[in-house]
Amino acid sequence: MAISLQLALAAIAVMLCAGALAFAAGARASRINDLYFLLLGASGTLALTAGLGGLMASTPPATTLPFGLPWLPWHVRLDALSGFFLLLIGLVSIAVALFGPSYVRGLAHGRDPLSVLGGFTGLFVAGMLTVVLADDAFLFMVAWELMSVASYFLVAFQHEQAANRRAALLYLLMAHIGGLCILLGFGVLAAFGHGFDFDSLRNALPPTPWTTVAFALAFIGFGMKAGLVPLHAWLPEAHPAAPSHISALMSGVMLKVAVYGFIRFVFDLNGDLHWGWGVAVLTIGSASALMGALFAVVQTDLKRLLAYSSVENVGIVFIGLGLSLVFLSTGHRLLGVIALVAALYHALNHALFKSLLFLGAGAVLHSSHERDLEHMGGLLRRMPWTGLFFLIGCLSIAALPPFNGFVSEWLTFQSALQAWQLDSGVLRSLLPIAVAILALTGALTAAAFVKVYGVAFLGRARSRRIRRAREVSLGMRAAQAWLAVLCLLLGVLPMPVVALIDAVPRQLLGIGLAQATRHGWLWLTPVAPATASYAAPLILLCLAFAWWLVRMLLGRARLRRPRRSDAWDCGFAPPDARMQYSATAFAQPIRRVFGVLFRIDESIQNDSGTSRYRLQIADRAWESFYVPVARAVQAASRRVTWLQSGSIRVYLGWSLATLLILLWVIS
Amino acid sequence: MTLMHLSLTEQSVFVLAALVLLSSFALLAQTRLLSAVHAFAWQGALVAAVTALMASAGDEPHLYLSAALTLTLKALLIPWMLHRLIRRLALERHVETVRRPAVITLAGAAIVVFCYWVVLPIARLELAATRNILAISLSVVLLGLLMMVARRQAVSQVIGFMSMENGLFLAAAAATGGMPLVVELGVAFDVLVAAVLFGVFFLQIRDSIDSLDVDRLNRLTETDTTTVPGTEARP
Amino acid sequence: MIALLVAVFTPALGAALLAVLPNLTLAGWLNVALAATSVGGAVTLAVEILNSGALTAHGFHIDAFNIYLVVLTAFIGLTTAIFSRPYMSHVCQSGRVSRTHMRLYHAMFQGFMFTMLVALTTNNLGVLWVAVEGATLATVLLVSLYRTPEAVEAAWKYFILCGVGIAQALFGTVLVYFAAQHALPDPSAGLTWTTLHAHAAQLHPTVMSIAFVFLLVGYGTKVGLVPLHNWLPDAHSEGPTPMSAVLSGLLLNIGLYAIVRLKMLTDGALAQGTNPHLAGQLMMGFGLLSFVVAGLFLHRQRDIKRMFSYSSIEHMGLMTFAFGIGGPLATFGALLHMLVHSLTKSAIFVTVGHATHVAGTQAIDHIRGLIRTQPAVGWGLLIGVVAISGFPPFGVFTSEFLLLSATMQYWPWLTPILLTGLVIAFAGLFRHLQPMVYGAAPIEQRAVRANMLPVALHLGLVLWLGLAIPGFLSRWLDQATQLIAGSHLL
Amino acid sequence: MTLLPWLLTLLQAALFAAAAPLLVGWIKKVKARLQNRRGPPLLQVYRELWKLLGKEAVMAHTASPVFRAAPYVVFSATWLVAAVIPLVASHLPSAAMADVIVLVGLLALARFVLALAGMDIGTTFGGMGSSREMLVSGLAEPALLMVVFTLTMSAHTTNLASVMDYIAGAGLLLRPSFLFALGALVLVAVAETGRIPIDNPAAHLELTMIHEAMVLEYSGINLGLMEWAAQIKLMIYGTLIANVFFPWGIASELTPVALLIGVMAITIKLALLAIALAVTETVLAKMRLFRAPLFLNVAFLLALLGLLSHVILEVGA
Repeated sequence: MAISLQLALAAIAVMLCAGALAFAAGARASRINDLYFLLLGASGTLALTAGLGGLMASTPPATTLPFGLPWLPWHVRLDALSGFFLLLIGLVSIAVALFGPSYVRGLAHGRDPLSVLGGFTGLFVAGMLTVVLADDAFLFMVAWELMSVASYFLVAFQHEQAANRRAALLYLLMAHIGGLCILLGFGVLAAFGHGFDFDSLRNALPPTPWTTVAFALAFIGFGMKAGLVPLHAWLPEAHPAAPSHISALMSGVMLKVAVYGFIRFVFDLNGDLHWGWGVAVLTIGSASALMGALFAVVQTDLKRLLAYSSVENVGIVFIGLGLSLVFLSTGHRLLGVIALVAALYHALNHALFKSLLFLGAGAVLHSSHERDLEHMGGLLRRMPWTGLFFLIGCLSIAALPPFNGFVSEWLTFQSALQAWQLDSGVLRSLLPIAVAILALTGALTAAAFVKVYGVAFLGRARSRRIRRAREVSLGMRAAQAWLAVLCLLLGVLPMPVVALIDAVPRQLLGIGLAQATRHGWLWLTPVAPATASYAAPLILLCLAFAWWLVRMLLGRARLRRPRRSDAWDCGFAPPDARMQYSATAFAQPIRRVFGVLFRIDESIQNDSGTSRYRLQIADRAWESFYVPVARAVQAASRRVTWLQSGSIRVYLGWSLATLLILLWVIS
Repeated sequence: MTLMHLSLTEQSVFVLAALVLLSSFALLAQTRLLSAVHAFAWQGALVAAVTALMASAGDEPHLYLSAALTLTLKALLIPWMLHRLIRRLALERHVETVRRPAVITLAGAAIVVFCYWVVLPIARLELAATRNILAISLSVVLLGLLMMVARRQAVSQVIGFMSMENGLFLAAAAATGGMPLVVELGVAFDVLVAAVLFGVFFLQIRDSIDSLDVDRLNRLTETDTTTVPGTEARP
Repeated sequence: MIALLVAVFTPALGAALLAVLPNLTLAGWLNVALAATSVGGAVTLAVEILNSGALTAHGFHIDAFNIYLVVLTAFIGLTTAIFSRPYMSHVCQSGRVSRTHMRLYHAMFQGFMFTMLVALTTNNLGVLWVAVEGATLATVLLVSLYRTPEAVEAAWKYFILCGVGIAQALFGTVLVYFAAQHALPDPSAGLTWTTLHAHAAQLHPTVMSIAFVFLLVGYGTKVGLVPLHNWLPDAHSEGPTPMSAVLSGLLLNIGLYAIVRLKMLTDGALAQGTNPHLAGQLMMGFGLLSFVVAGLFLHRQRDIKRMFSYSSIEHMGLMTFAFGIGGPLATFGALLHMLVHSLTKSAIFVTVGHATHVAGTQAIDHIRGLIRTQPAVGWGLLIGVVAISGFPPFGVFTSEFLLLSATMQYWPWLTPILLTGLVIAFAGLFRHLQPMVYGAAPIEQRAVRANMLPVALHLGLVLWLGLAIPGFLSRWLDQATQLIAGSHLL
Repeated sequence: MTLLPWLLTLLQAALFAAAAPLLVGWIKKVKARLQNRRGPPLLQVYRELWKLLGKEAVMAHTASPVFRAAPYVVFSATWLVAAVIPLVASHLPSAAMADVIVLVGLLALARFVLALAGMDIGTTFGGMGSSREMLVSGLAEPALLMVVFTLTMSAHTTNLASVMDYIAGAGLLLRPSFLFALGALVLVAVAETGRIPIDNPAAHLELTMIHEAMVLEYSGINLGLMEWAAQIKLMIYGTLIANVFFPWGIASELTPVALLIGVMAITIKLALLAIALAVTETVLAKMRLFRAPLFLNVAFLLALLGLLSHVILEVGA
């Protein structure tokens, strides 16, 4: 067993210990708060180191643990794919460990014991780490469901609000359904293999229709967890309900674990790939990206908006995976690798900037107890550091150069632009449409985050709570700084990152992305230099140069401080904070243009002279997917009650009838 | 194999079995509780007689014991207990209205035919004497069940239940030549305890609903009010 | 052998003793002590069996299959007795039962344990029947212990329906005996299970299939298979909670145990026939129906104990289905599921007992915010339901995993139904559970003195089984699997 | 030897920035002529710019660092795009720095910061402008990407210089796909640069403004930079249309003669384009805001048709 695997197991053990410690501390959990987050940080560092080790190692270390079924001990293995996701979990865990101590202290005055929060956080992180390391279906499922259940308790942590309870229930239900689908998917493979360890599943090679069945089950299962449309509706309910550092872990990391599961299942275990799967993934991915972005634009609750944006970003990751499937299955292995690398890169990026944004939202929540954008404004002056880091998060998520979000989207575009190499005309015209949707998504995301940043951090404070907001503690700022710096680094220096990720396709598919790194650390050339290239460091340098040049040349203006004055008031009364453009107003044009896709309930109430405008935007996924199922179950359960009518004579009649029917059946 | 090839004992077993079946129908049709108890006692006696005949035919001494047990329990003790209970509960004059008696009788007949059909493959085994006794006893069991379905009176239900047990005893005695002794004793003990408990329950039921009409025992049901999905009732 | 006698007859002795013992405090403790003795005997017996193989003597037959149920039964008897002592004294103080009835309760508790243990250990199908009927008789008065109209009604239904069911089982037993008489060299041994099993192939297939129908309907009533289940929710909800715990945790198992034993015979008899898997298919049909219907029923519950009794039906359906599938994997899974379900469900009923005392009602709508009022009870209930819903790392997940993979292997097209059923049941349980444990608590709810030791013990065991099945247990279950399914899994 | 191309790049970037106001001035002049006015002198734009760059800036009290940094970011990013686009010569070293998607990204960066700046002061108009700008650009971006796709399908590259090489090398081919793509790109360019019928650069009624509403609070050097950046952006789109679809004349070698031809070619092409723009702006009126999506839908449809006609008609060609 290599040292990297030992480190990874140690990370899990540390997290379990931390959880146990929190449970054991009970009512005194707030006293061990710092120690707890120290352990989380240690676990994150261990995972990070182990992940790097996994990415570097040439042969993946594996071992078994003395748990599980008698004939199926827990297998663990640390290959490049696991390593990559360990790295991702580690990076975010460290940030959360920095962020947590002061943030959780703010929750200590609530009625909900911190021991519960700490204990289940420990189980949650340990579950995620274990999922990534698992090398047999049984351990995978155990860890997977552990992750779901532990996060359920975290979502339900502040359970006095009915909305949180509802979100938690929905979340657990969806997680359960998804988990069962995955289990079934493994079952299909196992039925053709000789066991549940991944090696047997890999060698199972079921006949064609069955691989598609397995794929479909895995897609539904993992897609549900990842929050793909149309099964996403639980996600924007559940993620914001948890405390913010948990939201960061859920949106930033847990969704990636679902992506991991999908890659592991489809690319690694499920034998030959089929181009139809790629089209399915591409379609669903595009739909998720678009719907996520659209719904993000119209939200006014900051954390909900971020959650919808997670749907969008997971959609982008799946677009990448879909492209990869299409290319791999049609024999364009190199292009498939580019798309896969793009998807992985985006997964990592999303983990970083979404955690950053959730932590930023947490910081705002911590210092002002406000989640509603309509009450915010002018936070940048009150929380300059948080404002700066949040801006970096916004720029990254809006996929703007030279930040990290852009690199992964660029890579996705690059692989899609090679669609001309495909033989099938249908695919050739389908891929560009998917990518056009990706472009639309990018623009909508930009709109959403202009709105968020503009309404929350710029302008003037719209409420007293916000006016009283103050910058948060050093630890919370450090957590955001850590992620913000990573966002920038990953955007400016994509080459080393791609070189690192490259280990994943090399181990998984046997082919790397050598040409992308051939032209030095400065140039990113996924296909060939003549086709496309991107020199992020140069771009940053040139931007800085241009800035410097402008200031130098126009130096005479530079020396003068700008004169301050009131804002222009159109010749009327001076503008006050309530006259600012609100978040709802900002989204109105987009809401109107894409009105078909929302369920908008708009009304003006006139009572006693004052008019009140009411706007409700509902997700159509509810009425078309969730409600009918709930109704059907309800109707069925009403149907069966005639079995329990209360009359003993009827019951005896059942007995008699059953007997007669059975006798008739066997005769 | 026709009747002529059978011994006289076996022939009389058939006759008695047929009478048991008849008594089952009598029970089904009887609306007065006391008369039903009497019919039930006769049925018990007939079963005991069958058992005794089998004992004599098969030379199995422990069947005599079984016959004696049946006679004591089914023909004497339990009818006596029921009789006493009926008096205590003042139900001597109770006449139960059974809806659609003709339908029930027809259903009973159909059940007999069905039982015959079910047991046919077994009867083809040509295992002396036993052949259609099994069908008869099965019919008695199911007719007892049918009686429980048809009757609303708790006491009638109990009689139906006991008549099912008669069918079982008949099957055990006629078809298999008696169960092992320990089982017989155990079964008898259970039946006795059950009879006692029934008595206890009649009193409890009357105390709680002032009647012995089982249709009024309908508080525990799932059918009425509904819960609305997704609502959490009160805080 | 001594251990066997200790294990089985201690409760019989106890029943007699407790019936006449006037001191209730002492009776409560004696109840615990007797149950502990029985557990001691059972464990010793288990060690003996593990070391020296099956034991057949004096009308008893102990093999790997029933010894594990014996230990389980005795163990749950013990933990329930521990729970029942303070619980029933609370009930007694609140004036819901009289002192005489308390004596009856204690005596019948032990009497029930006795019948259970006899049913498990006997080698004679007739005695098995007598014991199962005895179990009904022992518990029927306990169901009506509170003497409310509902309780009396529930008890009457329980009595009549189980009585009718069990009568059908007796007819089936008679048929088996009938078949045996024409197949066995010694007809008088026609109800001895070991002999029957050895000569199963000679039994007449038609007779055995008819017999099996009667036995399935008969014992199936006890198991609570839909549509024969109607007594079960009534009896569980109206009886005292310790009774619900043992009914759900044990009585249902015994019914299933009997069915499985008889399936083994029927399979042997039908092996050469046109449809050798008839028995299994019937069980699968019943199991699946029960599973799905019970899951739907869960959505409409208003009474907390009733809800969990439907959950029991659901799980019994699952086990019946799994035993019906046959094969080593499914059988192993079903045996494991029996174990973990009993442990979890009795733990849940214990918690529910406390919860009803906390809230002063069994109505789901009126139990709110348990975690606030009494965190131990609230969390106990929540964790218990998480466990019973099949979430890892609890053992129910392990067994359901095995069952699902077995279904996948043999009947792949049934798995969607199974999954739908699981999800429906889970949703039904949780939608009612969550408001009860979470949220703000009504002011009139007060914490009660609760003994959570049995709950912790059971859930701890279930957790352990979920993480790793200890070697001796897996060997043990494997032997039982070999016995039932005909081949080893390991 | 490697220094010379870089020097040329710098020179071209400077030329781009310097020529942008001239293009705007030319459009204004042509427009005025079309409206039977004499119009301002051609160099008037430079004078205004010079005046603004020298004036003292006034800022609202509520302005944040974002507001102060925005003009520089917007200008730098736009100028960087200009530096990468082949204007006179196609094979400059800067071309490898960023392909066309990066250029779109840089323009998006400029727009993002601009929109933030619009919201910074907390007035109603700034937010309104930002909101509309994000809508219009959101709808324009997919169409633009589809155009890029159509080109890439044929040229197999996203590197602008390579695309131009390909098109120039293929000779005069009538490709339906390019025809549609050209149409789409023109529509996108109109929308993105805030020209009639989407936005009116000369508008001074706040309720109808998009771009002007966002920069309403700017003054002095800041406003100057913003205006200049907008002018460069207009020229960027012009150059794109001119050089990508009609690459003839662009210098493919770095010889003085070729470069001279290149300068003349681009001047003529841009002048012609500007006339075309002026004509349309004179003929058309500004649309209501909610007609803009319709307009951009047409762009998207054209781009899509371009792509499909490539797949259907030109495969193997």
